[in-house]
Amino acid sequence: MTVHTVVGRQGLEFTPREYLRSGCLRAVLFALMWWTLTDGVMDSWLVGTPVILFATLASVVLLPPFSWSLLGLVRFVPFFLWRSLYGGVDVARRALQPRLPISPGLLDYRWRLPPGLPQVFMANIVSLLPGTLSVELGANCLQVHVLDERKDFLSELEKVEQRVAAIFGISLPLSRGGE
Amino acid sequence: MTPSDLLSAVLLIAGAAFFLAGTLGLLRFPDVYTRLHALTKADNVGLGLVVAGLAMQAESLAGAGKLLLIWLLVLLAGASVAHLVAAAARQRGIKLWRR
Amino acid sequence: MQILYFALALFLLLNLVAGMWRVLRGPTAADRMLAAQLFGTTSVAVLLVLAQAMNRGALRDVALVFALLAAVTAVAFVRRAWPDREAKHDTE
Amino acid sequence: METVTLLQWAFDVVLGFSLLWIAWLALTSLDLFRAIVLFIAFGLLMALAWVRLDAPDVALAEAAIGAGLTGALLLAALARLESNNATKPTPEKDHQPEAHD
Repeated sequence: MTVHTVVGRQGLEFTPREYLRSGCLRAVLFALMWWTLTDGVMDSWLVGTPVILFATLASVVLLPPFSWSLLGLVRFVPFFLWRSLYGGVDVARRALQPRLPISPGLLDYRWRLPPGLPQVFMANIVSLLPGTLSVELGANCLQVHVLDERKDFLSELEKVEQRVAAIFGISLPLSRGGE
Repeated sequence: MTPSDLLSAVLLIAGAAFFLAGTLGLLRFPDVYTRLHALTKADNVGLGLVVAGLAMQAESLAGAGKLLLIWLLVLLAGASVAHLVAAAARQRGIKLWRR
Repeated sequence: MQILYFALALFLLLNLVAGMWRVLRGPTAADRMLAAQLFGTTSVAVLLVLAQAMNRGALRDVALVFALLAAVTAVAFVRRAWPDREAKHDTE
Repeated sequence: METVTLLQWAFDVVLGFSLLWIAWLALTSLDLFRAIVLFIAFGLLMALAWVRLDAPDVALAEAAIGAGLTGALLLAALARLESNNATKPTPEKDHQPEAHD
């Protein structure tokens, strides 16, 4: 991954400039959302403008700006769509077969992502990907329930973690080597 | 029937098939965890395909955007709920089904 | 196209009714709640299809509310209404 | 056009009968938790019925209040009820008969 913008941002203070930048970005996002929700009716902006301003304010207070990368996000979308489609096909195939070919199990995946938003994001994504369901979000492990424990899930999870890290502009140790 | 109509019909029918698979999974799978798998994945893909099929027929860009927004919301809610239920089930000591 | 929409809505509704079996059988409280979750997602799909078929844009807003509220009930369930009563349910 | 009316009719019939069925199950259920889940399911189907009756505004209210808010409130009420039952040494059958009358 070559997309990390700034590494190790978490926990650092943000400058007012950065607050302003992410506030503007979020306002645009909320405006877009309002536009879709109201089917682009012109009159609705009388109510919409204050709502967007309030939503932006609330979101900046509740979720301080974090570093992310557009390239990582753009690359993530097709990956996610493809993998989740595959996940649906996989689970449908298992449900439709009379023999019910599943052998569930639990496994612990050691985090390389920093705590906070990246971990929560990954836990949610994992539940939508083929054969995996996040059970417990621990301090240093993610407990994952797998539908078929004979498959190699570690490399799959590592791939997902790489992609998630790319969205948040974080660089991970490339391979875990001998732990 | 125009080609785009045909494609959207195919998407809609494929989506319905995933819904059927999700329901079958919910009925047939042996424990809470495996049922969660079936429910979140199959239903979200099914709804995604239905949304894609309908978005092709949408009159305006905003209409298609709203469909996409609904799908994203269901996706987010589904994933979080799956995680919450799984974590709660684990805490309450519901055992894994093993073959 | 109209025929397809209504056929699809009917199919999804039947799907939903089939999910009732899980509500009735359980065995744990979580299983019943999962069925309610299935109802939520499926009726969102039914509403979106009906919105197109009946040409009522307002139904998409109803679908939006459905999507939100399914999550609300599920969270209320996990946080509040699921004490350790499984012993009772497992023996059903 | 003929098939469309037939399908609409079938949809409405299935919807109506499942509503009655779920309502009956919810009323006669001995397990309170099951009754609540059935109530939520009833609310969702009722909203669909309002939609078929061409009243999306009522459907919106039914979904938000009927299935969503009341469902969550009932779940919270059940939790309170059970924790009361657990702390007080009142007999178990206290809440069983209440369920069906």
